[in-house]
Amino acid sequence: MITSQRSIPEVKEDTPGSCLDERAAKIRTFQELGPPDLVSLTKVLPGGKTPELGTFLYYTGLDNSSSSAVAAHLNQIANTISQEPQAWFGKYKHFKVTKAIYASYDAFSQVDVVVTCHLPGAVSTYVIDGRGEHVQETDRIWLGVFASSVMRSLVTTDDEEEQVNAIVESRALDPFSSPDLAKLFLHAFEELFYEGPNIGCAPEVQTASLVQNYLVDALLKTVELTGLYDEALEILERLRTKEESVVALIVKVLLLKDEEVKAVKALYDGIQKTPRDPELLLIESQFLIKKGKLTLALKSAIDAVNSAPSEFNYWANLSKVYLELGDIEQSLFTLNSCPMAAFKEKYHLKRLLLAPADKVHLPLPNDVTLEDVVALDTNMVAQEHRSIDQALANLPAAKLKTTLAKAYNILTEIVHRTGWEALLKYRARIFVMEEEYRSKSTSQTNIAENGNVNADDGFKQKRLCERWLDNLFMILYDDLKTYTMWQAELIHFQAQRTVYEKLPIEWEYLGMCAFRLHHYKEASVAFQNALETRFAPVCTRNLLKYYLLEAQGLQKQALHSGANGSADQASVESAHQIERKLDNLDNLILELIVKLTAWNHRWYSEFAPYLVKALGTVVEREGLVKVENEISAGYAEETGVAAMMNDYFQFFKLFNRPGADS
Amino acid sequence: MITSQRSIPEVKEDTPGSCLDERAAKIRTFQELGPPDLVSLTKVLPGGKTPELGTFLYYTGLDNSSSSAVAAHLNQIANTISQEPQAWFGKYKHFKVTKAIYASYDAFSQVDVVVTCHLPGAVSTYVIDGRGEHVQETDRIWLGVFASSVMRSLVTTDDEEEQVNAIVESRALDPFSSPDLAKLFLHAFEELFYEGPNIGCAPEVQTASLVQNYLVDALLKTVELTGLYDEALEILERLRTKEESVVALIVKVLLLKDEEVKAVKALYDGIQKTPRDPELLLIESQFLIKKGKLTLALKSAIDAVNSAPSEFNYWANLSKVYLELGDIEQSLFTLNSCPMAAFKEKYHLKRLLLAPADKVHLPLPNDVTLEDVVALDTNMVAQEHRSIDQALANLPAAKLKTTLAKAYNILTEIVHRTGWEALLKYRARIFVMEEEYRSKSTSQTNIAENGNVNADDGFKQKRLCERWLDNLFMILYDDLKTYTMWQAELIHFQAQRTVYEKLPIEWEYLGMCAFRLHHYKEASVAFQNALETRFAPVCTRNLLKYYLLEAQGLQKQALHSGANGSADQASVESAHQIERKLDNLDNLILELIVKLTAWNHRWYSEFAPYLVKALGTVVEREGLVKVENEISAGYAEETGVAAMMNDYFQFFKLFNRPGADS
Amino acid sequence: MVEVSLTVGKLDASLALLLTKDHHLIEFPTILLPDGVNAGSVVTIKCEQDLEQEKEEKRIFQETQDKILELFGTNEPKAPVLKL
Amino acid sequence: MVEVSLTVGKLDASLALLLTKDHHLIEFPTILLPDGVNAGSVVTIKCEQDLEQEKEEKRIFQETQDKILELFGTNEPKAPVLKL
Repeated sequence: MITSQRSIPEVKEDTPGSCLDERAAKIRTFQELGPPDLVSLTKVLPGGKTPELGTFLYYTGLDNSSSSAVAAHLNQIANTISQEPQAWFGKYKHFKVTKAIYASYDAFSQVDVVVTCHLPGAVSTYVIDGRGEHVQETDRIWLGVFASSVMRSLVTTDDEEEQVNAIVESRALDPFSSPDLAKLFLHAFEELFYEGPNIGCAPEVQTASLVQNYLVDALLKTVELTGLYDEALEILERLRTKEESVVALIVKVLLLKDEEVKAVKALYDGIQKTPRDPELLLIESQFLIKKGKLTLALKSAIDAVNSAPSEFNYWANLSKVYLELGDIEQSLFTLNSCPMAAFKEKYHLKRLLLAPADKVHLPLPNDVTLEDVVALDTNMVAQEHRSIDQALANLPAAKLKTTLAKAYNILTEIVHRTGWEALLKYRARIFVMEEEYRSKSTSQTNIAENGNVNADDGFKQKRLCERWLDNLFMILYDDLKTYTMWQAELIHFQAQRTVYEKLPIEWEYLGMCAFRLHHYKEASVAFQNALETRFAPVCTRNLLKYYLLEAQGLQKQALHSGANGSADQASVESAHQIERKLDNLDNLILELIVKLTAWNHRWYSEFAPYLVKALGTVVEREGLVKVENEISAGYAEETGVAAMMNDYFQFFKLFNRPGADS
Repeated sequence: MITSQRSIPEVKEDTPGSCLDERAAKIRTFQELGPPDLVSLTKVLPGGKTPELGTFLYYTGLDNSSSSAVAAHLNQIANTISQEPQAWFGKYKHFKVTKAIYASYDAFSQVDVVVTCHLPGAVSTYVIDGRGEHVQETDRIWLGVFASSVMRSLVTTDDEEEQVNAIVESRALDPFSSPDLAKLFLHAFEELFYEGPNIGCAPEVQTASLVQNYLVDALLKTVELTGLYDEALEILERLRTKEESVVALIVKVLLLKDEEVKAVKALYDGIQKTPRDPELLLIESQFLIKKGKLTLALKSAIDAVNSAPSEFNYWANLSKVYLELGDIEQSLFTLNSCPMAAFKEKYHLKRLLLAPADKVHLPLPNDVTLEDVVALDTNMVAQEHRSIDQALANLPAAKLKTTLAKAYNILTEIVHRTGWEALLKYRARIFVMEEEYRSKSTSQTNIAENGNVNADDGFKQKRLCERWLDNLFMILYDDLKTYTMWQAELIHFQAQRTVYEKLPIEWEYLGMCAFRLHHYKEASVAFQNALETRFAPVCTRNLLKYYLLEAQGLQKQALHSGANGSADQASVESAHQIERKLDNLDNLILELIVKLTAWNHRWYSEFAPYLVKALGTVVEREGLVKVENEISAGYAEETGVAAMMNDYFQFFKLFNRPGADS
Repeated sequence: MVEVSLTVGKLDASLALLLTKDHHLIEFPTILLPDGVNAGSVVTIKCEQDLEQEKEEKRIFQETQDKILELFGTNEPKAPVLKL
Repeated sequence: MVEVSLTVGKLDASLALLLTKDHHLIEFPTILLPDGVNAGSVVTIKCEQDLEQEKEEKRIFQETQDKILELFGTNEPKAPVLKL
């Protein structure tokens, strides 16, 4: 979208430019990828009576590949504000922006790159380190700050968590506004490859390695979004000549590219060279699960765990394979063995400076007017929230993070297959609970230390249930209770032919609860119920997830019936049916993507990888032309939706993605 | 001392009596022994114009063995305040106390016992539990609340920590104002024995047991203070018939009673019955160390560790034995194996309610006027504090607690014998540091997981130095640097014949640093230097510790030369010399005790077990009559010192302690 | 081969604490202790590299990898006729 | 006697992580592993109760206790003349 005054949030400063001093003072405390980029503006009211005004805002995805690229954007912002009176805390003010400064953190060299634009006037750049000292500006630093910026943009804009609005005074732009920028990032990856482990890694990874870190995560996401498979593979093959473990990344890219045979060959080759590379064994295991070769998948899963027994991911995978095999006991045992990363947090963007409510300027963009999305009143939502049962609002499972969330997901898959009663029996049979353990051991202390007692065998065979897993059982109980009561009430109301009414926020919590318990259909009903009353971002996002899963399933079915080869009447019929269903789903998906994009746009965010991916699947199935037509037909021009969606369509065209390749 | 208006601190309430509501609301959050006792007063100004005024203060050691005992004290307080105008925030007010309420926590039943006195009027009692509900008053609860109160008094008034003034709005009375009360506590011990482990234990004990908990700690302290050995032994023998582990307590009491032969027999007997009782083995080991039988002590120490390998105390003792044996490597190894209680805190008295500075009435008692003690200006001390080198004021070793403090003490003993350079060499030889470990293991990951590398043997023999021990090495370095620089400066000044001047607070920190490093003589010089300028409680307390150690040493020497049996001129001479030295020391000790007692008295505290014990050693050596005479001769009557010390003298007489037994 | 004598210090639900003569503390799964062992017992642990088993496992490992390659790493879907 | 086969999962400064066939994870002091063992090696651990050693240790224990009693638990200080 075109940058307008209404797409620029700002925070007023007490002292103009103090945000930069505060930022500089904190450089040494920056962790992992550091804070989002900062733009500081100095505004004056012509006439010269009033003093200068300082404001700032944050950025992700701004093209900072060179000082001129940065200067261009700063100029654009300055012009946008200067060109007409700005609605400013209830009045219109005709500001002139006299200075715009941009600061961005290079996590590799641990320095800030600062670009200053005087308006009118010169552009200057300096680099500052954690001790506040100026450092020589180098190509390496420019590459590092560019890569850091792309990583911040890609690593944090995930669909897994409630990230939108985390920092409202912030703009999120598309970091790959041209293929050259995506290719530049691939180049940066190659150059900075050996420094990747220093920047940090996902919290479930205990020790960052050359193939497990945020730089690698950003590379894979880039490749997935842009489809620059061959460019990436060329670089990875070069790196592999020096570092064999890179083969894991090659395999991952080949799988993204859907080159299964090549991927399996590379996997084989890599494992021949490094039989105990746990990452290769994990990929192999996951591939085999997908192919339904569970016994083989188990072998690889065990080998992965045996090769890196202190990493969470390999244990979690082993637990899943056992579950797929129907071996609940071993699944629980191995789940219990998962090493937890109790204290690590996922990297996320943090506010660097205070933003008191009365100093924040949050304009409402008016170029996209999707009624129900824009009308969502956060005060009303907050009030709704306060009015409901707090037990529902505070289900502990919703707050689980990182390894605990992943372990919980496995546990819910287990209970989904066994049911609660059976799960409790399994638990009692194989685990000693912490309590039991303690009471047993205290009561035995005196006797046992006399050497008179032999631990009875039943007790001995059991394992101690880790405290966190014990806790997950309790959390699971809360979720199940909520879900079961809801379903029971529903049946009761249906029997009585009464309408089962809930507030949207209640449907949201019930839906999330059902989603966690893998009752996707029921979850989707709850989300739809909520959305009938008002827009709700969480419901929309999760309903989108559900539709995407459904579409995936249908596509598999279609492939199957197509691959069947037989063209008899029944299968043609069914193929036709599937196609109709998919068409219908794609329309629903498109509608949700439009709403979420409009919501993000309202909060100054123009880039969300998960929406690009979701839209990509529709474009691939339906073709870009058809999708474009549907959007223009479905939304009147004055809503601005077509213009808004055009940014994404451009992305597909620029990168020649399937469905857009003409 | 007689209770006077000036010995009662008070805190004004906004709403009279609200302190009791707040306390009741918090009962369920009370931990271990709970908060100190609370007394709430309602005061009115006759004339009836002004509204009622509510105040409160805390207590320890108040006789709460019955509601009438409590009522007697409440009456006394009320009368003291009512009988003459009270100096009250700058004015004199002739209050009448119309109501006095006392609340005390029974940690055994987890209830509060509340006694209300209307003045004039009736006394009533109720018992309230954590849910705010009234509970039937029983003998068991009265016994429990009495025992809890005695325990709070004994467990917290230790000489190890800066306890005085922790809660200034608090009075500390002698819990054993009559032998009957001490005997009642022994009775309570027997009745409540099996509940001891529920009340908590010292933080260095991982699992509370029947012989390791605060109730047992309080029993042993009671016996040590009162000399009620035989009464305690009778009870313990009865308990032993049901619970063999009690023999450890019997041995401890016998050793307190100086019945070594009986103690060793009981020890032997107990170990025959329970060869793996770690507590018995520890006592045995410590006894053998004292007797210089180090090889035997090592055997018992190892057996103790092997019997309870997850308890700190046994490992710490083993480390000490190795040190005594000169085996530094094993001493460090076993120190490194000590399980740390990182999160447990020692029980201490906590404020239950806010006490804003402008609502606190802290009168200055004027019945004891020891000039320099009373004159100590806390503002001046605070200013002194701010003016000095903050590195000295914040030496991290001073802040170590519980197991870390104890481990540090062993480490300082080690360095005291080896010196820093040699210690570093030992460390490098036997430990892999965390850093080294990590860098080794990351660099090896890829190779090792290929299975190509064999860990080199040197590396393999070493053990990983625990992070906390690594940290203690750094803390030790800070202490040693401080100490060494001080001593070097001192020599430099002496060479230049200049006076080495420091502020009292600096001497205090230097003294504490030297004390931690076992340079007692140097520490004592620093403390004396500080005390030449002004009174300083910490210096006085630690100087007292030093003198007591000195006296102990001299007494041992005297015993030795006496036991020699030969009456030749030289040894008579030396015995005479020792006696003169001891006499001199006793005078110094007495002087310090007087000062500390006066300081405590100024802060409304009339009971400190460590002062009773210290004074007891002097009384035993010199006889009570002589000590009493020295006090009356040394301090003019109008100072009130004789009256103040008389409380302690009465204690010795009441309990017929050695030196007071006529 | 390494052979070491250990004292059982503590014996709990799933873990035993064993101590060597020179005070190495080893957490050991109770399940791997022989029956009849109590706190205070002395056990001997012999640890030996099993080269035979290593070879066998390597063989199975290689076999599995080959099978996976055969199943999914050949360009043509495996046609049964080719097997003759 | 218990005999179990374990795979060496990870081998660090002082600790090795060993895994049983049924995924018991055992922290084992590296020092107790035979030379030449690496990550990926298979080892056999045999665990046996040593009743002989237990008896011997009990004997020494008893002897020590008796000696301590003799030294400090008799009323009369031990006079050497009595030893004849």
